[in-house]
Amino acid sequence: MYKKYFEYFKNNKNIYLDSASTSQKPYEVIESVNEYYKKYCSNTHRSNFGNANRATTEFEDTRKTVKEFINARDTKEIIFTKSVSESLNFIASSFVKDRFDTVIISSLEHHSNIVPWHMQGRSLHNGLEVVDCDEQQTFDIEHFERLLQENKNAFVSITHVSNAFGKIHPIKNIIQLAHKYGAFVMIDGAQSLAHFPVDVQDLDVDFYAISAHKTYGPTGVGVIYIKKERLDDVKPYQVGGATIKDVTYDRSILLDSPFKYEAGTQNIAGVIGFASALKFINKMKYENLMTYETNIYEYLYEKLNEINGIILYTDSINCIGSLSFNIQGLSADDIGILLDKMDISIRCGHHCAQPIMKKLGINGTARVGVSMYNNEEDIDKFIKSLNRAIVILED
Amino acid sequence: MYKKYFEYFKNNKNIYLDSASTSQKPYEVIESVNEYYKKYCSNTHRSNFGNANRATTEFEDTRKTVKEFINARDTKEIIFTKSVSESLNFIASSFVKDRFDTVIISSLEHHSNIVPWHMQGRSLHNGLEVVDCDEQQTFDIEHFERLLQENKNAFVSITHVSNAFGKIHPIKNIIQLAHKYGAFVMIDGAQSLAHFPVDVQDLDVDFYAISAHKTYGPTGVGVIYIKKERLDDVKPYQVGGATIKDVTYDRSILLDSPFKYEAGTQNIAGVIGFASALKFINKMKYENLMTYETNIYEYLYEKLNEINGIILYTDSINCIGSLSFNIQGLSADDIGILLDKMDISIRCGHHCAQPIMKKLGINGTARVGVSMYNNEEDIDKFIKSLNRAIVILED
Amino acid sequence: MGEIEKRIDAIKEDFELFDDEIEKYEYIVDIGRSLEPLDESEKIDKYLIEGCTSNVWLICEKRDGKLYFKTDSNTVIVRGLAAILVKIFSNLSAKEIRDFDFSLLDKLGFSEIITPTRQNGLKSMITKIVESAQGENA
Amino acid sequence: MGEIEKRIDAIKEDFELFDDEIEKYEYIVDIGRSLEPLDESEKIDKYLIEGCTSNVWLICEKRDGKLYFKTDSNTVIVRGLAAILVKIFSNLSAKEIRDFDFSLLDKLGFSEIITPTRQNGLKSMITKIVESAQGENA
Ligand SMILES: Cc1ncc(COP(=O)(O)O)c(C=O)c1O
Ligand SMILES: Cc1ncc(COP(=O)(O)O)c(C=O)c1O
Repeated sequence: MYKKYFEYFKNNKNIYLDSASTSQKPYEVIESVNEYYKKYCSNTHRSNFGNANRATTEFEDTRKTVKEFINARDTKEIIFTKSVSESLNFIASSFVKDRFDTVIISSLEHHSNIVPWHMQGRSLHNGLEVVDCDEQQTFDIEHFERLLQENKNAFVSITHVSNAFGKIHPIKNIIQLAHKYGAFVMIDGAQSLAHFPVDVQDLDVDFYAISAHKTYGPTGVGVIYIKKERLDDVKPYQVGGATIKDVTYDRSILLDSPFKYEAGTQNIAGVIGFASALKFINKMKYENLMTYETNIYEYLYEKLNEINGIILYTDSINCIGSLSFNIQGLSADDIGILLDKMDISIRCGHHCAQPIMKKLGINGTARVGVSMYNNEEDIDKFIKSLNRAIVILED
Repeated sequence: MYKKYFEYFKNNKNIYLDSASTSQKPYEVIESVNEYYKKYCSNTHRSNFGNANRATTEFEDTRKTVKEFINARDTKEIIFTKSVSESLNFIASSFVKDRFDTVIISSLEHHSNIVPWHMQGRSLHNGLEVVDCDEQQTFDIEHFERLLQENKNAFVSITHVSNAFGKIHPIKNIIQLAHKYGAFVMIDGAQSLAHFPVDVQDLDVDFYAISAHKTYGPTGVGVIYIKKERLDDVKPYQVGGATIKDVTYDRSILLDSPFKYEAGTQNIAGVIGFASALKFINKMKYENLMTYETNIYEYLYEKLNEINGIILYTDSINCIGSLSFNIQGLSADDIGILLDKMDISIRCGHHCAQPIMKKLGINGTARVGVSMYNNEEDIDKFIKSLNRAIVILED
Repeated sequence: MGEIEKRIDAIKEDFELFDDEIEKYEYIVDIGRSLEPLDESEKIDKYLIEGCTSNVWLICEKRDGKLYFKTDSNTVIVRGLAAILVKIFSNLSAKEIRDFDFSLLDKLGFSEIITPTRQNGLKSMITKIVESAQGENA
Repeated sequence: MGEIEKRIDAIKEDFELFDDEIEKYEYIVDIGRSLEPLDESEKIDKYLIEGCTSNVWLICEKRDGKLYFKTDSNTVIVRGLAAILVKIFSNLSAKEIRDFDFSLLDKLGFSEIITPTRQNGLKSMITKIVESAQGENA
């Protein structure tokens, strides 16, 4: 039903079930990238001729589009980066470092929300605390509150949706609780916007990281939303061209946000393409997508659940997008290789989330990532192929 | 003659003379970006199915292409970033900071090679030294040597070609001299590869920053070449997904270069497109481009020189790409606005190089940036329009 | 239609008489030239709005409950455009300015005003006009 | 054509008998299954090559001036592919291995060997084979 909006499926017969890694791009996204390159390619924010003005306008219109999309109050709060990884590293180094004694993360974090803290010399119980989860990978909110009580000067950095398990964290509660104890909160939203709306004002979140390439947009574009009240305390991360009001050899006077955070030529084509991705979602309407995707996800869950020897790590409630599994006695890698030969694209491995894999005592999982363009037929073919792979791999 | 390789000129009648800001992209560059999005869009280095393998292979092939293009010894030495600004900020923060007492730059640096040093608390004669230049903006190599003698523990960071004036620095001599005094050297190559070949082994440079978008490639892609011998001392800059071999909550073990420096999903489409840009240059051949561009540059220089009241800031020798000028009594901004209305695209302003502008006692210049796709007809139209603008602006 | 929009439309009509962009800008150059310059003593930091390379000075005065603006610039086209803006927003109550939908300025079609470049002196000038009006109660 | 390339061609011919990719991999699974496992005492860190999730162990032994390799893996397909690699490179002099153009391995067409993913156990295994040969004089 939604496949027709994506040229990829015209050119491929494979069943793409790896959207949690990156999503396919609708026609209009690719088109707007092309239009920039073919019709008005120029640098932004510097030159003042016609096409450069157009490029600047389209670029800044994307900022407005993002602002409205996540209901920010001001375009100043929208800063473009190259990825969620950069967004998280940016805030870790320009805001959290040397300011907070403790960083609190969940058990389901992606390495991008773990390793930056290690690089600051933090380790478990030594500047870094991890909130427990139960056997369904559900966030232990009581443990979280205890951690907030025990760690007075804490920063909270938590993923909205687990990329490995699709588990949705109750971030509104998390943020409220954190604020009650005076802690600021960053949310890793890499896996959110492709599936459901985010309202940063309603959430009252301090920092929210967004990925374009996982949200039907181009590669090489991320966003970090920074709540207005935090802006003064966030140092510039990279500096140089177009971040500057006045430079002598003795000192630099920086521009205001967002410009002071966006050094050098940006990924202009990518940013402009991202606006088209968000407009595409608006056209499809989240309410439709959410109903549709929830049904597919439930369908997939049920079908997988019927398989002999299946190991699932969550229930299907409060999950979206990603579903991880293993088959008793088999290696996920082997399953992935055989599925690939049957034209089914899933991802097998630790999904950049080794700590939770270690806690579960496994090397990794096979992960199915479903998106709007997947349908029941995709799931049926996947299940059939999976069964065939199991037969081949079982003695 | 070369215009036909660029779709932009099929869609535009303007005379594009702003290639020092960003260059137009040849058909094949846009095509390879499209091909990735339309035919094998997937994440790299993670998933193992067919299209993901293809994306990874194309991505790593780009690394090989860059390696060969600049004659690096090892693909490990080629690290992708998002821009020259990021490349310079990366090395400033991951290698230079806390290691060197002094950073030596030239008088013609772009803000991207000034502001990062300010952010480290350096200012003129206080951790930062600036090499003089003469009235033709020629690098004062004797002053440079004195600075090296006076500053024992120095790092040298110098632009290869001035973006404001097109002046080519004698970087081979600079590097040799620096090494003689035990100093490492970073070269800002933003304005080089579009115009002439670079051989990092012949130069014996330690760090060399490259821009894709100024080299006929996509936006959002840069490279930092790091000489093998320096790799062990360069700390990771951003960390997270795919930089990691093993993560527990207590520590992370990083992969080897280049992966440990490339956190998160890269600008896959952009990187792949960059390979096509370099292959395009190979097809056109540098020797042809250099002859052709030198002629155009000379032609432009002569024609400008004939204009009454013209102020030029360099001779035409050892210059490439950019040419800056002013007209006595007129503002560069006004000239730029009027030229724009006559469909001539140049850039007016300080070109992110305020210190040299201040030294010259000006607010900015009008800058013409010529590239392979400009011809004498472009120059003639530009000169004609410039003359008309002057008439309008002069009382 | 409010007073400000009326003024904008009138200016727009004036400019529609020209067939091509260049003539339009010749006219703006003329406006810029004929604008009475600020006294050097008025060109002080307090009134300065820094653009990338063009500077604009803006002075706001209040008389009889109305706001009046005076401007100058170091470059003639910006001077002309600034003069046009000052004409549009002078001799109005602060409330009239506050209530105005500034996106209507785009009607004039001057890319120098419309484009959101990072350091656009004219855009900053408009911001200053808004702020002047917001600082007033009436 | 060198000995190694001959071996590669022979294996390639074997695999050309299969019409489809899946049968090929069924065969690789069989090879993986029939490979004699390493003794647990040999599965030590010294011989371990870490992939993303699949681990490979590789032991190099020298007898009568020739190199012999033994391998094992925790996943059966990687085990099969590793077994094929070991068959190709065992019972050769170090020089034969050193002189070999490793890009010829791509002829086999196994994407698991060809793709330059960041943590590819099989690719690392090949690197280890090269290093073993480089460590030898003969
Ligand atoms: C000499 C020089 N250095 C650095 C830069 C910054 O490059 P980017 O904007 O791609 O980060 C530029 C671009 O204008 C440049 O010309
Ligand atoms: C939850 C989560 N956080 C962070 C990231 C990193 O995003 P990127 O690779 O775009 O930097 C990902 C992507 O896999 C993710 O799923």
